[in-house]
Amino acid sequence: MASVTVSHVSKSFGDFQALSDVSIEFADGGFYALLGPSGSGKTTLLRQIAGFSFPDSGEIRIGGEAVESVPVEKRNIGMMFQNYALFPNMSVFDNVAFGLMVRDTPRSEIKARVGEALELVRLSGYDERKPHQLSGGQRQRVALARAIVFRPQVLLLDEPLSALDKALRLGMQVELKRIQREVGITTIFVTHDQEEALTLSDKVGVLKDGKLLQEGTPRELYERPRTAFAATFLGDANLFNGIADDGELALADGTRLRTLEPLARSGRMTCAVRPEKIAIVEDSAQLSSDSNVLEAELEQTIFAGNSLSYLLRHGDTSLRVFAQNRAAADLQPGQRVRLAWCSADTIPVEA
Amino acid sequence: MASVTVSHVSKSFGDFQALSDVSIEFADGGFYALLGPSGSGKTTLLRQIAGFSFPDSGEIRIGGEAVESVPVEKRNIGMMFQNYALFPNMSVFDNVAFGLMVRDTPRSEIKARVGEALELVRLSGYDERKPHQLSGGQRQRVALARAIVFRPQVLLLDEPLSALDKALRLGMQVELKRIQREVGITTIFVTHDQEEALTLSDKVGVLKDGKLLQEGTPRELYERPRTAFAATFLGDANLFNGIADDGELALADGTRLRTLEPLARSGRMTCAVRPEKIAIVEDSAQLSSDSNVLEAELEQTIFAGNSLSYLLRHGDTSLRVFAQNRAAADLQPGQRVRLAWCSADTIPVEA
Amino acid sequence: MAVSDTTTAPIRRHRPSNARSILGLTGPAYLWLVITILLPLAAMFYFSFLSDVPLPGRDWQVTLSNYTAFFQQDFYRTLMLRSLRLGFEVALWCFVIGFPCAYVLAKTIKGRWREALFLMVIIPFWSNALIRVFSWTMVLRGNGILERFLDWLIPGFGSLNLMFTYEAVVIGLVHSYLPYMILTCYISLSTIDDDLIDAARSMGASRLTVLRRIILPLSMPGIVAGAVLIFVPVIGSFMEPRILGGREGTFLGTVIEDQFTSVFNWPLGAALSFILLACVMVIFAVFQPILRRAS
Amino acid sequence: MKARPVNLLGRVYLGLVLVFLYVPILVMAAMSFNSSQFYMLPIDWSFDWYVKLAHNDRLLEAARNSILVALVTTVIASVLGTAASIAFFRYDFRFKKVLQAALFPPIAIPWLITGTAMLLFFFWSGIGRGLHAMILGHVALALPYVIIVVSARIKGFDPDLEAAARSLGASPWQVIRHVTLPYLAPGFIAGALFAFAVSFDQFVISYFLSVPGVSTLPVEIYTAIKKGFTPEINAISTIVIVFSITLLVIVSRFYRFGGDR
Amino acid sequence: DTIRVLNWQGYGTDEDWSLEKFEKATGNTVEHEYFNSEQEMLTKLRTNPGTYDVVLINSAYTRQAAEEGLIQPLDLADYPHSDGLQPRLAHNPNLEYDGKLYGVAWLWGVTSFAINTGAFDEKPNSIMELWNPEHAGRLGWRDDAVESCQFAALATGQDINDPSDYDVIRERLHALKPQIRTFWNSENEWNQYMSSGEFDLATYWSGSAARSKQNFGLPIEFVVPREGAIAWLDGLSLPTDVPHPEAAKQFIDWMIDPEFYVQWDTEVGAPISANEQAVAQLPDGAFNKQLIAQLKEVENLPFMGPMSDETREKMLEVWQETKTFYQE
Ligand SMILES: Nc1ncnc2c1ncn2[C@@H]1O[C@H](COP(=O)(O)OP(=O)(O)OP(=O)(O)O)[C@@H](O)[C@H]1O
Ligand SMILES: Nc1ncnc2c1ncn2[C@@H]1O[C@H](COP(=O)(O)OP(=O)(O)OP(=O)(O)O)[C@@H](O)[C@H]1O
Ligand SMILES: [Mg+2]
Ligand SMILES: [Mg+2]
Repeated sequence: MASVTVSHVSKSFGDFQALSDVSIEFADGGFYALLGPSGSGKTTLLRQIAGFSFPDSGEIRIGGEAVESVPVEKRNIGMMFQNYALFPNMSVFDNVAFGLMVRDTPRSEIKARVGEALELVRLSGYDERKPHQLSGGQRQRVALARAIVFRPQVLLLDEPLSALDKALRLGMQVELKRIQREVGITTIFVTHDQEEALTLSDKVGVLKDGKLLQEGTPRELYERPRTAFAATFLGDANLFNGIADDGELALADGTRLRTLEPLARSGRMTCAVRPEKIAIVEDSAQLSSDSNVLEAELEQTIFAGNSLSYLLRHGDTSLRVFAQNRAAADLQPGQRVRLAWCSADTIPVEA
Repeated sequence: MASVTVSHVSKSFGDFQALSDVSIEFADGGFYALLGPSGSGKTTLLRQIAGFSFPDSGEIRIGGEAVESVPVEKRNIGMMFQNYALFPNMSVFDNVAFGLMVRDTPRSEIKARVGEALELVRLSGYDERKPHQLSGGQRQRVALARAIVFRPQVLLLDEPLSALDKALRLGMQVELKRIQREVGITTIFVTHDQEEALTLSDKVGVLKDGKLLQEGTPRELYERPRTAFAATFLGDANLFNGIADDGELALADGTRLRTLEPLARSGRMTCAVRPEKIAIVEDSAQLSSDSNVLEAELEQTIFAGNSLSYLLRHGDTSLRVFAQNRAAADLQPGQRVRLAWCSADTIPVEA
Repeated sequence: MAVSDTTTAPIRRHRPSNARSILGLTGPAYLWLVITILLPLAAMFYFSFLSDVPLPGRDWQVTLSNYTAFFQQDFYRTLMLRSLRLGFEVALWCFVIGFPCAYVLAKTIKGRWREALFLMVIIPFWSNALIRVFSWTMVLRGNGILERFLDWLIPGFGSLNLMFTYEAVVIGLVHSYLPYMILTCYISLSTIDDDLIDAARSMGASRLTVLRRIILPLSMPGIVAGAVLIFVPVIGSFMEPRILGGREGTFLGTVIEDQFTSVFNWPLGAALSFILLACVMVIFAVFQPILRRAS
Repeated sequence: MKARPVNLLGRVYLGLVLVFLYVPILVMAAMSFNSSQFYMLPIDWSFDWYVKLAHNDRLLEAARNSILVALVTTVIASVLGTAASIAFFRYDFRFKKVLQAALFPPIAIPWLITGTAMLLFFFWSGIGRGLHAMILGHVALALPYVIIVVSARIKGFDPDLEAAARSLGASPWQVIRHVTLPYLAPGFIAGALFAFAVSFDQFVISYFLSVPGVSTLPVEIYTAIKKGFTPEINAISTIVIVFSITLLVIVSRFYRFGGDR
Repeated sequence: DTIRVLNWQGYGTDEDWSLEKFEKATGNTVEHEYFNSEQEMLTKLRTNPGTYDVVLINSAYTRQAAEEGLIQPLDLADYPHSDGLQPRLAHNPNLEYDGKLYGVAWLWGVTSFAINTGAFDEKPNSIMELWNPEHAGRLGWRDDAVESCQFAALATGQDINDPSDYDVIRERLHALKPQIRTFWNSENEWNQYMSSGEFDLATYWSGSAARSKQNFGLPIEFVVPREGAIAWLDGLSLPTDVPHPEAAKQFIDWMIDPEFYVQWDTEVGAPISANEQAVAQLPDGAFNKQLIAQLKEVENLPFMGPMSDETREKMLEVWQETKTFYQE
């Protein structure tokens, strides 16, 4: 297997800077999730790694070798395209078998391994279909099977599961993880599904406007986002703007919020609080001493299956609070409630 | 605007039955989510409604008129394709403007409305790009803008937001809902995002293998799934198989589970319990009298951002329990815990 | 790319009918073809069963002798095979030379240059065929332009003796028909999504495999179109063979021409033409399943 | 993007093929400046043939007719042929194979025979001869070319694009104009160029169908070679080619049809 | 009136200076339509009745055209210059059908061969020179079935219009295989090939030889072999529905006018006029005068005559078979 090193890579399309000075180290055998808003350069980065196009500046190394010196087909990379790029003239079987066929795998082994791969993506029995006879999700699974069947050294997955229903997606996630563990494939995948990114990956990187904003383990990123953008992009966050004063954050209305560690800087500051960290408390007795407390008015309750979202307002800040759909309080819009959360959950971020 | 009535529609591709005897009533101005596993016939159904292909049997009416008698272009339907189907030769602006242009809208109005639509999908400034110069998510948004800009009577959206990051998706959801409310467009949309389906729609239908399994309001479907499939497909569910005895469900190990209403039938039965309904209790004092209680062994804890998932085992049943990532108990794999939930949350389902 | 099933569905009841659209779209073209070509040719076909042209003052009766003549005279068959071989060789050379050219045009040249080159390829076509052939005689003949050029390049090169040979005919015809292949291949190649090529390469396919498994099958419609537009006219051609082939330039096309121009034997000429046509159709009928599978 | 050696090789190859294609054209042009009527080498440079040409009304008129007929043919044949190919692509119908097979005779039967047959038929049916008859004949000859070429292009078309356009409210005509045709552009253009070439270079049919005094360039050339062939013909061909190149290069500056990217 | 003439291109009737003179004299203008083969000429006559005023017909085809009713009988009295016509030609049986005259004899000449003077020390005088292995690969041959068979017939002493032994003819033609460099089809090609040195000798027409030599200065000599040559006679005829009979007659008369002929032959080069007076007025040393002198010496000067379709088809078959044999 092979580690992938991206160093100081920039890439423009005409005037448009799609990647600027991105450096990431993808560890050998690691599972790396690339996150970022639409248009942030994720696909562009994958394409540079695969070697379909070349960075304007910077360098990419796979297993220590500079990619430019190795033609695409010698790199042993499995890439799954965002738009699948299935071969329209070939059956599902032939599409999946392609990577094996070009490696001169014996016929019988191809058969066995393609069968396995199709079973893995739950498409046994679809061997003879042509891509245009498949549904969107089925195509996506063929593309996935095609990319993994030949056990590449590096696997690049561009939103591999976006067209699948939850059940299938969970199944595929487990399989992907299993393969990656068993074979130790260095896997880089792009996803918009937060949960997927957080549960699957060893490491997560957040791209924005072609720049790498932050990287770290899922937990690090989630619990300690460095910027307001990272906080809101990965998971949800309530942002409180105020002025650091005496180690605490003073809001406009005078409420003071304590943070895990007293704020070092002074001046304008932003703190983020995850909506699921906030509780709606009825009696103050429950509050521990290091809680932040805030009064707010309920505007709307949104039902979201396993959880409820409360939209609230405190002054001119909109707030969002999650409550697990178990014994959630039955609140009416307009009602004033009291919110409380641990000071440790109040994270200072860059605006 | 127009209600859409699908009655007894069947459609085969060769031997393959993609839709069988599907009947759905889409209310005028309603927001209807179509759910179903990959390959269940969702796209096929949308295509029949749009009139791109015709059912083998059954009938589709839009606003009371049989669709077959009206050519596609006269139906005033906005359809967003799963693969976008953007016109490759046209700029983003022209793609979006197309529906207006063919309606002979004055140039200045086109400009204004396309500008609005592009702003809505956050693509202002991309007017002159060609589709191949866009990222996947940007293309999807162009397709969305194109489908809504001319305010059709009926809007058919095939996974309209699947390629977008969460923040954008939420934004689009709000906009979609707003437009649908303001203009009263009958909207039918396919999604794999549960939360999206549950939060946005007035009504949800679940398709499986070309058959309509259940429909109802999101809450109905979530809280009272009729089948084990519906329960696990929409949201997560722990399934308990047992024998109905004296109104209660007797599991293999003798544990008896009470349900909201005593079970009427006897014989083998399945009950579903949502993972978020189950609490891990430390002292039995907290338990109310109508709780079901079960002992289980923790196997794994999975971090998923705003919640934690506990995977547990009770006999040979795997169980899953969610806990909001707030003050979740810190448990070790192997530890035996006690699970408890309301008898009202124990839903009898068809296997 | 999905489901174009509109038409394959069994027609069970009243549907917005396709028949009108089909008629509207194909009608004008085929009406035109029927009136100006197919009917006249049908008359010719009828003549091919007559013993003489049915004109006042001539005796004629219905006969098969024009067709049997083809099978009685050995030389017709020899010439037919020779013509088929010529058609095949010219089409093959056009493919070998033209396909890479189309590929370069479609896949590596970008922007305005591509349009300009696309047009440059076809313009030679607009010069008169006869003049083109005469120009070739200038180039190929002994001590002609080609020999002089080679002699300048490699002093003491000597003589090629290309003129009035089968090869000269092939060169002239390849030149005349090459643009067909380049353009038809180009238009097919330009529909291939570059991602498919990237995808194949990322899976480890060498350039050759990509060519064989992805590019060739996907550009098959263009290759076939080009082959049809070359093979078919070449086997009936007479001008290039006559002028460039000299003594070697006798083919079925020239023989048919003779029947019309030097003897007034339309029936035999027509019969030979229709045998040629039948041959073409049989060849394509035989090849069609193979081509279908390839693409 | 960095220049790859393979690309460079491709360009060189393309250049060589263009040289091959243009060799006879260049020879033709060179001979139009050669005062020797029999293409004698070495070239004795002169403008004689151009001067002669300027006085040769017959040839100039023929050139005009040729261009006229070719243009009309191109327009009609490309429109009708494209329509037919769209039908072949969109629909499956019983006679499709027959209709497709019907394209073979016009290409496979030597033009001489087709021409004779046309002459007889037009005479018999009262269509007669003249430019109108030539146009009738040329369009019919060009149609198979257009249909075959456009069909080759249309094979890669995603029918969902048409569906999308229709769902957006485009009438069948608007669908064709805004969606199908732009996609077909390279095929359509190639078809049109073929149609033009077929007509512009068509001598047999024109020859049979021309009336005295109204002939076309190929007819003039064809008859001329029997006796008084002169490099005036090279001269006018050279003018036509140079003119076309200029025109088309200008067109390609302003209009893109070579594909989507 | 404007009359329409159907003829080969560049074959006398369409000389600009002549048409000017004719217009000045009679007020009639002339338009041309050309054909490339006799068959085509007949087809055009058949399919365009009432279009043409004057048509040139090789006397070998005159009878067929008359038979089909394409042309009308004519009276030499309408043509003042016809009194100069050589009687043998004016009343050549090939121009007559059913006892009536259908064509005004205009030009005649012979088909034989010409040599490149650079390749010969002395001018040959036998037709067998065509088969001389010294000229292997240096012979130009017209790709014409009838003419080819007629050469072979001449060489083997048979009737050129109805040979009796095709096997002998075939054998002769097959024997040409090593000789032939290429086929030629038009005078223009002939000139090109000859001038670029492709041929040592090539079959040719006398009138064209005159032009090639005089006008274009090619180093050639026309050979009339002692075995004989193929003579041919072209006549001018009036189509059945001639639209402008008077003008047409005036034009035909102008064509046999010595004034026209002399200028044509000297300035351009022409075959031999059927009008003896016209030939007599040619300057001494003129190609055609010399030719006539030579022709007097040959044993045999058969004219190409009408041929049955069977004969023509047989000749074509033999020729095509021969050409196929050349390919092997
Ligand atoms: N042209 C076709 N020929 C044969 N089968 C087809 C064709 N088109 C679709 N199908 C099959 O019909 C079924 C339903 O397809 P459809 O596209 O409606 O699925 P879907 O519900 O939209 O799935 P997804 O969520 O994956 O897009 C699938 O199993 C698919 O394989
Ligand atoms: N060929 C191109 N020409 C110009 N701009 C381009 C081109 N390809 C991509 N871009 C731009 O580069 C940016 C990054 O594109 P990229 O496809 O990498 O985004 P992405 O992160 O994959 O987004 P998504 O999640 O929507 O797929 C986008 O803003 C896109 O518009
Ligand atoms: Mg992307
Ligand atoms: Mg779908």
